[in-house]
Amino acid sequence: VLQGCSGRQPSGEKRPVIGVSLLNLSNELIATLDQSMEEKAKQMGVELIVNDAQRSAEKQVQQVESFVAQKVDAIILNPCEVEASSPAVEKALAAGIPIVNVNSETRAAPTAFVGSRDEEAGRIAMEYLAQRLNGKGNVAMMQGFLGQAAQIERDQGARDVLAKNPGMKLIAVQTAEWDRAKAMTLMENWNQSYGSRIDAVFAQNDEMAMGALIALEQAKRKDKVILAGVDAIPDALQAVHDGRLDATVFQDARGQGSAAVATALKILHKEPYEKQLFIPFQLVTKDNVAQFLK
Amino acid sequence: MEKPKIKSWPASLGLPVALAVLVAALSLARPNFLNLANLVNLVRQISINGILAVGVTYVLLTGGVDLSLGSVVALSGVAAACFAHPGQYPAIVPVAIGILAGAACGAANGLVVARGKVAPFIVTLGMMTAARGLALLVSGGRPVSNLAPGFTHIGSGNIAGVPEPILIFFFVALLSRVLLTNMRFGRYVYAVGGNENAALASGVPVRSVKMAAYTLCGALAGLAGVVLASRITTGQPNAGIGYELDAIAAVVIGGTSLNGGVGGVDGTILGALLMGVINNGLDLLNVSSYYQQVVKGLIIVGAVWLDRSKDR
Amino acid sequence: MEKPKIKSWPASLGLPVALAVLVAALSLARPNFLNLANLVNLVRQISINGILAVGVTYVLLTGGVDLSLGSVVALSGVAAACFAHPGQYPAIVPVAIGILAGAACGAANGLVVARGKVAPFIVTLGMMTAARGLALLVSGGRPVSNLAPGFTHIGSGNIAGVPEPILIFFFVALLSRVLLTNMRFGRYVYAVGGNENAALASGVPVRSVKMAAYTLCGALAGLAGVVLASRITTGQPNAGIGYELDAIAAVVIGGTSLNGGVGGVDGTILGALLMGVINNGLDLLNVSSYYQQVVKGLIIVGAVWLDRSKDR
Amino acid sequence: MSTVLQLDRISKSFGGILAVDDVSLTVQAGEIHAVTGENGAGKSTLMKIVAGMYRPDAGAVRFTGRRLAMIHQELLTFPDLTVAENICMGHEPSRWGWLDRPAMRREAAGLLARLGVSLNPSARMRHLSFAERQSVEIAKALGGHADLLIMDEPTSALSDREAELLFRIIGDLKQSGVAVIYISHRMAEIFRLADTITVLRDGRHIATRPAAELDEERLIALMVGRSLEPLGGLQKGVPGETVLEVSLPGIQFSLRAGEILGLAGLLGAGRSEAAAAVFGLVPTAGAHIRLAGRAVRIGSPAGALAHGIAMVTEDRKEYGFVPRMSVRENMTLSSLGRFAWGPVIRTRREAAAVEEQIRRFRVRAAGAGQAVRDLSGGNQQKIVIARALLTRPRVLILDEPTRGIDVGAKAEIYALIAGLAREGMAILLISSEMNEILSLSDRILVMREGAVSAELSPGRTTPEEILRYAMPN
Ligand SMILES: Nc1ncnc2c1ncn2[C@@H]1O[C@H](COP(=O)(O)OP(=O)(O)OP(=O)(O)O)[C@@H](O)[C@H]1O
Ligand SMILES: Nc1ncnc2c1ncn2[C@@H]1O[C@H](COP(=O)(O)OP(=O)(O)OP(=O)(O)O)[C@@H](O)[C@H]1O
Ligand SMILES: [Mg+2]
Ligand SMILES: [Mg+2]
Repeated sequence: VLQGCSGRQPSGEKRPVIGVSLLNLSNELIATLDQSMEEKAKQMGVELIVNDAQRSAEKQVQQVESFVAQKVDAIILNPCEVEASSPAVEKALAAGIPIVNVNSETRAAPTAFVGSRDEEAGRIAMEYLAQRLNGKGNVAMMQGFLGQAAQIERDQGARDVLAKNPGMKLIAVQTAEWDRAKAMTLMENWNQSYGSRIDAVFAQNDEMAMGALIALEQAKRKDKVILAGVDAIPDALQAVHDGRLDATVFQDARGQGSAAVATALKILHKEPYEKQLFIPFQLVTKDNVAQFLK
Repeated sequence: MEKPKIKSWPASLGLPVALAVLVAALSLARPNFLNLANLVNLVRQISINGILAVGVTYVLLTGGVDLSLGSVVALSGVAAACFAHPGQYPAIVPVAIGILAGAACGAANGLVVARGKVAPFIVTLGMMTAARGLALLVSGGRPVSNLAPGFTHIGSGNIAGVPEPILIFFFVALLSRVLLTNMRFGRYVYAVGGNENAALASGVPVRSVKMAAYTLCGALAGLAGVVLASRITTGQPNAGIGYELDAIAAVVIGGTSLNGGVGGVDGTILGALLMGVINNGLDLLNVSSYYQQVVKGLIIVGAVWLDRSKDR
Repeated sequence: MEKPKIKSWPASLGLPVALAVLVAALSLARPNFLNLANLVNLVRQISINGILAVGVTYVLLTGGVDLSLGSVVALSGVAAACFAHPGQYPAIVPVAIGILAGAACGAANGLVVARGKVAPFIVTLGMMTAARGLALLVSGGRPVSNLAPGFTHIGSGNIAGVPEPILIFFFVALLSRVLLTNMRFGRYVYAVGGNENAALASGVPVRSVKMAAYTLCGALAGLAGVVLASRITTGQPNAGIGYELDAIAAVVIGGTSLNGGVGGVDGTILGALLMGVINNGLDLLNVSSYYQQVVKGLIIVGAVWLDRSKDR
Repeated sequence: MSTVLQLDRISKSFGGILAVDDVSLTVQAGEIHAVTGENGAGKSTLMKIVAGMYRPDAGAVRFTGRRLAMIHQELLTFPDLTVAENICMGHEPSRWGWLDRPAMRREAAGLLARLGVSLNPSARMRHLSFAERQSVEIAKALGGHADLLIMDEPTSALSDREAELLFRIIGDLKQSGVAVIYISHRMAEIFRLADTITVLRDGRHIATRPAAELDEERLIALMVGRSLEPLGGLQKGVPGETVLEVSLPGIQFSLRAGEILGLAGLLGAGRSEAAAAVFGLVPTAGAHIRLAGRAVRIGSPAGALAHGIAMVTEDRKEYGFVPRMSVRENMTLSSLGRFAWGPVIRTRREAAAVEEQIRRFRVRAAGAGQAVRDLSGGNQQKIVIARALLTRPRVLILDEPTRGIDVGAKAEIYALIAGLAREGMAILLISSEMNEILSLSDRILVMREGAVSAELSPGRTTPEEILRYAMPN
């Protein structure tokens, strides 16, 4: 369990130590991110200290402070929040430790950034719905945990598209807190109050999309509603493949993870690196789902 | 004056009245609230919280508390799901495993509470963290999906037109009601919660009663985990967060005292119903999420306040 | 024979010993654990939980509970941040507003508990939901950022080399210790929690004492919210989730009974320290996140068990 | 003489039960006013109305003094605070809210010394025996400088020596103009202290007379509304073979079937502790117990009950009953096995047995469904005794069994105890009432400072001799 011992072993060449603070390891996407980083680190001979902030920006700041106190060589930060995680970045930079943000951004500029913009995910999903509805119809949106960066940005991206499509009406917006069971309950209640008036549903992540999907199927209304999620978790990909879910948006967590470790090492070895490496989101539908299913 | 200042709130008429008022208001605002479909919907939605709440009623009656419910739901859901892939075992196997996993967690809680005399708050808080960790370990942090239809049927199927989760909830509630009001064990539960020293001096096997209460509560949390996993067709390691507070709230709204010894399953059912009506109603009214939270908080406190002021 | 079966656990030697053992083990495993830098780090990390825990000590001593802490932290952080933009007001204004917002929530809790005689669990659960909704409403669901350096200095600055959050925590703890042990108000808090009827019969102003305890607790939650907002340089409407359980855990680990009347601030500080050492140590040891949760749960229960078995 | 308290047509009912019915009463400064009546007559309720803890349904309370203090029948203490903190609660010596601890300890020590009780003011209340806590409550009431002192059975657990000191203090208070309302079921005390006696029956005011106009017989007749058979000579059992042998550090005794062994001693002598050890309520090192010649290990009350040992504890509020449970549920709690078919309770059988006990003990309750916490103190005591008897024990330990029980019921309980002995039950009787010990016991053990100091025979001893062996030397 306790991986290795200290990074500063007397014998041999000293291995670089990278401190990693992750948003939340009980999130499937983050778990994938973690896995790819650990694989990459092993391959490159780097020691990783992985801390889980469990969605708390304060904890994340604490963890970076601990990394600074431990004098790690570099830090990879998977920020909880745009603003609230910024002090973590500033503290690392002030201590002269390079910091790479992965997956999402902070207000304070890190040494390098690897990831994507959640707004894009919201935009892609909503554009897909707009296209399927020919720009006309009633849409319901399931929000993530209110106030979290991913929720705010995916919300924004989706609303930008809606603003451009006056024929599309947002008739219901509620949070299901990223949770499948809550999404199912919410969809059941929407089925009751809106009945056949909902033409499309955008769930801000796939967990909620799966919940909504089950509720719609049980109400035998799935054929009348277009449903899209974000993240491309295996369940959702399978559902897209089976023709149950209409679309999801793929976020390349594996690519982000290994790129983050690689970038951090480049910085340490004073090699040239990209200050901002955007790994784009991709729309997944039945047409292209095969390439995402492993 | 022997009456303590914190009221005993026997299941009075206040809560049914508050519930009736709420239902009346909602059905005026939204005629489809009183649809049979929506009512079935509503009861199905509360069935998981209901099962948990009935379970934790035992623990609260003994004067304890169980904060580990939500995590136990996740752990047993994941454990069940691991054995519920198509073509593996008949559905009874994962169901039994889920319930057993929950019962094991509950028994561990009960052991430390009854033998170790550690405050139930701490014990079950520890279990809350530990069981969540175990759920993540067992599942590798990923949802366990691809479950056999025989298993997922539990959460989505009907028997004689009634959704199975509702039947399970009713069955659990009925059984618990009998256990608590007509059985020796029930008496002992009330005695332990009402005055532990007197129960001991009366020859009540206090430790075993506590063990049994926590184990039952855990087993029902396991059952709830199974129903949930089957309903959402996955074992989610991060399912059930905050469920313990919802369940305890339902019990306390229903008039069971956190100090133990007073209350029962009838109130718990009413409490769970009230919470379900609030959630369902606010969704139906499409109250904006932010206001929804404010309103929900106020209604819960208001309903209980009304209820309590009746018997003052 | 008058000795009841549930222990009163006075602040015994068990907890300091458990803490010492843990620290020794950690410093052997990781020499840099005992760095001055890491120790300062550790204490700064616990200061927010520490402030909350000291606050909720008052409430627990009266026999109540406060589940709204986390939401109040968010609400007061957001409220403070709204008045802390650069060039607006001197830093004292947002600080005062944050504390007042917290105190107002606490007073509302206290009012309903003391006057309405509703179970504190329900009242503060309602406030937990309502205050979270208010925080989202006030902030429009977005973090309130762009705060003046004068304000963010509180969370990140030092005075005489000591981080300000630590100083605030020590100040709060010291003041509360004096209030609870040397002042008449403190006696009354213990009296109300120890035997409410007896307190009433002895002429203790029970209602006012409860009001004061909840209001103080709320005000300290407001202060914690201010420190947090300043530390993370934003008012986060979804900050503080679960903080109430951590704070209550620290208090109960420290030997304060959930039934009221027993315990105090000394234990609370030890409890907060223990939790801080566990968190910091497990992170330093790089224990994988899933195991970390399991281990953390076990250590907390184990430490309390040890502590309690000392005085059996 | 000036009037301190005037009660004008007070009534109070609890959900249908009229506890106090149209009672008027006047108390003068410097008067000791005894209020008497059977269990459940409404004495405590009336006093709680005076103290402002209950609001009367009708009538008015006019209290013209400055401060009023009350010693409650069911003690109202703070178990986790110290003796000094308990005594000073509500009137702590302090300056601007800052406590003066040394002054608190001094005040407490002074008051306790006056009562002749040696207790450490810094001891936690939780660790004291019931009688010791009762003395602390008395000290607290005395410390408040009240001009009206209400004492609801203050001596129920005190032995004669402590009671005597209390009476002297009450005398002093009377001299300084304090009015005292005194409630007791001990006749001797009432006639020794009272200037005026008020009798309540079924919540109604029956009479108020100068004490000089009444004697014991007439008072009892007023209380019960009929004349009682004189207690007379109780017919006792014939001791059979030895049932119980107990060996504890400093204490050794045996008990035969049909025998009543009395355990006498002063406050804190360790009688209750010894009984609790036999019953398995406190794990005690060095306890050896033989039942009918066989060594047994008793680890818990459940174990003791399984061996046929039942006990009525001294502290009934803490160990005696579950307050919110009904009369029925409390009575059968120790013997549910007899009223159950497997795990299922046979409600009818249970109800029948309970009804029988209610009749036998003349429990004054709204019904078997009433919560025991709503009963009067004496009636609660009856429930506790009934609960022990329903287990049909071979050995019965009674620790202050008639605490708070009225004269009529007391006589009945004495007859009952004697009857149980005749049927062959072995009984260990702990009592602070000299009379009770002397008239019921076949043998008397006297305890002093945790050890047995003498074994006496009731026929050949005197209260003075018992006291001599009980006094610490
Ligand atoms: N809180 C209550 N709820 C219901 N009934 C009550 C309550 N308090 C007292 N009673 C009833 O009122 C009657 C009078 O009780 P009270 O305690 O005043 O009697 P008492 O004269 O003090 O008797 P004792 O000598 O046994 O102490 C009893 O029948 C009792 O059952
Ligand atoms: N749980 C306890 N912890 C510490 N001391 C105790 C405890 N219980 C009793 N004692 C002490 O033991 C001594 C014996 O008490 P016990 O109650 O047995 O006396 P007793 O002879 O029954 O007299 P009485 O009941 O009249 O006070 C007392 O001094 C008491 O303070
Ligand atoms: Mg009385
Ligand atoms: Mg005694």
